[in-house]
Amino acid sequence: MSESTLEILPELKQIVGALLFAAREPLTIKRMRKAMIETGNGFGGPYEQYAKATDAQIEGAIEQLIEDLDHAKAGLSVALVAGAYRLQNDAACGPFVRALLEKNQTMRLSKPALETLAIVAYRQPCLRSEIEEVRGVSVDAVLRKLIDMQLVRVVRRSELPGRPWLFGTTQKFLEHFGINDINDLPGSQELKRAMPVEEKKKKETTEDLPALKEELNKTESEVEEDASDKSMAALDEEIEREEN
Amino acid sequence: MSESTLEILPELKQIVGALLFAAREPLTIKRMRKAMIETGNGFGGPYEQYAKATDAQIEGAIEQLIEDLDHAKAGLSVALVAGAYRLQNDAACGPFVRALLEKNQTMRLSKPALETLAIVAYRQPCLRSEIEEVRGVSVDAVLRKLIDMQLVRVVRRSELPGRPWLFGTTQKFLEHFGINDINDLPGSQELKRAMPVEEKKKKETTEDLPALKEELNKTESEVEEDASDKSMAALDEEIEREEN
Amino acid sequence: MELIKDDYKVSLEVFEGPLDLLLYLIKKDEVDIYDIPIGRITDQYMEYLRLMKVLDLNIAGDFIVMSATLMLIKSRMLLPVEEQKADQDEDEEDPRWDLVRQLVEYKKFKDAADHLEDLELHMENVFARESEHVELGAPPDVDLKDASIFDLISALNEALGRVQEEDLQEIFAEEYTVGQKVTFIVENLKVVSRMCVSDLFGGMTSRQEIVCTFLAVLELIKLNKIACVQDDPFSPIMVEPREPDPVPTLPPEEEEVPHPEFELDDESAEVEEDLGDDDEFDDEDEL
Repeated sequence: MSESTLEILPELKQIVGALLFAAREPLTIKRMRKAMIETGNGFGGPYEQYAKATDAQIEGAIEQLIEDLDHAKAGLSVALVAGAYRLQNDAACGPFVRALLEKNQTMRLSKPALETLAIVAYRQPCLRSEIEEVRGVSVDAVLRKLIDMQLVRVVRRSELPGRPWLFGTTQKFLEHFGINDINDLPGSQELKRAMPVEEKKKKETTEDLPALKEELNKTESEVEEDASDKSMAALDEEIEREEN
Repeated sequence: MSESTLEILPELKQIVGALLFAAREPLTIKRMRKAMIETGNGFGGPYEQYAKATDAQIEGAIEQLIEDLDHAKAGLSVALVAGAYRLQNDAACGPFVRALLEKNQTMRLSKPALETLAIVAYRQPCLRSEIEEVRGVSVDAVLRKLIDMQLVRVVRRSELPGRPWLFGTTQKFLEHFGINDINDLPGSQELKRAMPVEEKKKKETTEDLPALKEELNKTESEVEEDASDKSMAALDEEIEREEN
Repeated sequence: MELIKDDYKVSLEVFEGPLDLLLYLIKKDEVDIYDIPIGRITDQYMEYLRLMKVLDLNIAGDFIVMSATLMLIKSRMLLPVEEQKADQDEDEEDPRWDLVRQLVEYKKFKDAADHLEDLELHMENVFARESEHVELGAPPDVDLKDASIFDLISALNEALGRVQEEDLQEIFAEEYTVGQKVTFIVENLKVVSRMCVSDLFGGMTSRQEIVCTFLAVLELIKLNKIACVQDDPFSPIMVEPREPDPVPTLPPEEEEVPHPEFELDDESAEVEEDLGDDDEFDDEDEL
């Protein structure tokens, strides 16, 4: 690890601010402590002090941060929401933020988002599992983002076991990409599925049930094994509990 | 619009902080001004003052914000990257953020890749043969990889015999290295080529002065065009141009 | 050394080039870049080239071209002064000049590359909103982070120097393999967390064994299993295990999928409702 580039040891308040800023979701004190323990132990030396930070010290740092942000009038504040802390903009600045974001529809889609979109476009209506099969990675987050952006929508529930959702593209998708009709996409005949997904999947599931069960058992035992490091695992568990 | 909930009129610095926080990408001053104009005009009354904020005032607010955030040690700072401002965490807190986000191993560029990038950055637009002259090795593979990574792009074909490609760096290059402007790179005056590559190469063969003159005239007229008026449409146009 | 399997051929393209080697030699010998002792440097250059051939590294043609250039300069330097003048223009400079100019120019960009590297290291610790800091999706190159390939070859040279006289050993072929040595190094690094490259060669009396060990080091670097670290330029090279890659090829966007399975269904249920309502709202808005 490149200690050399980090001459200055940050204070707890700074760390808390940086963590809240970078996190995608509200953070509990325990989550912050976990990051400090990991960094402290991983870097060692003067960083070990961070591994010893207590919940009370972290809470104190948060309180100080709240006060200092308020004083600095930076347009930002820290709020406690459902047991976790979150950085947010001052409510008084809300109208400006809305003006910015509303006109901000010139979105630049990431590569994973574009790939996911392409699969949905050609294969619609399609299942999340299908997209994952093609892309080889979990698409949970990307798909959620695309739905947020109103480029992808839920078409309906499928008739398959568990009644998973079927996804398709939206009007806005067409507008955004300047497409008149889905069938105008190049190679759409070739890339389209020959068989509707529900029939195809039904065929598969009836064949693959024993294998699926085995897979599930494997995953469970892996999870159990993972409970190795005691204190860290306990902390993880607590975090999980708290966040549910 | 619910003015009732907004008793306090925020100051420019707060608005700038909130905008930078809420934006998903670096913001230019123009983008911020646009949000202020829209909010000011939309809300009217005391909000009209925001519509009149000048670029200089906004820039002043950003500078003040940078100073106050630094002073508050909130773990956050504002950086000017690729011509736009963005809120980011203090580098000293990076290890903690990485631990939180579980980003332990980041990709780094190899030495040959960095050297090739450096040459492209200082000499752009430049030919592959030029890079090879400096490095003394074939750069075909490295260059292709850098293009894949979207750090280098093809600018255009040159006018030289065989019409070889000219390469330059991308927006992502600036973002990846946290650089505001290519000219901010140290020693850029010294390392830059005194003359555009095409003229240089041409001169080596034919001494083509009239073409150079023409080129110069073209550049001048482009610059003149840039001095545009301040209507909203013009602002939009400018933003769009800046962001491409 | 045709015993070495093709799988273990390491392409030099991804490593440094001939100019790097020259700069390396100049720095190592602490000679003035503007007054290169061309004879000595040429000899050293050729020695490295020979070693690379022993290792069966795919030497890029550029290395050969440079050796020809060096030979030419060397031969010109050997000419008596009068003949040098007769041979060239009146104001023609030192025959080394072109090379020096190229080296100086290259050095400047090498420094610029170092600066970019510093910036990159710095930016590794900087995250923007939504923690979307600009990440490179591509896998790492074969990359010697702190020690250069030439430092490694130097270490090899020293080890080979110690067994120079025992060439007889090579008669017994197939005694050692690169695969064997890969295991050897990995096992050793489980016991000690850090070891000196020259210690790796300790006690070895066969050139083949040393070369196999060396290629094993290169292979492990390529696989990102170990890193070669050098605390100061020209100080001993240490071999360290690298932390296992967490999720090597996942694109950054999907590195954290915090809530598996059920979450999305819940959300999309809401979304569906929203969408249903939305259509009505849109109509109202237009009215």
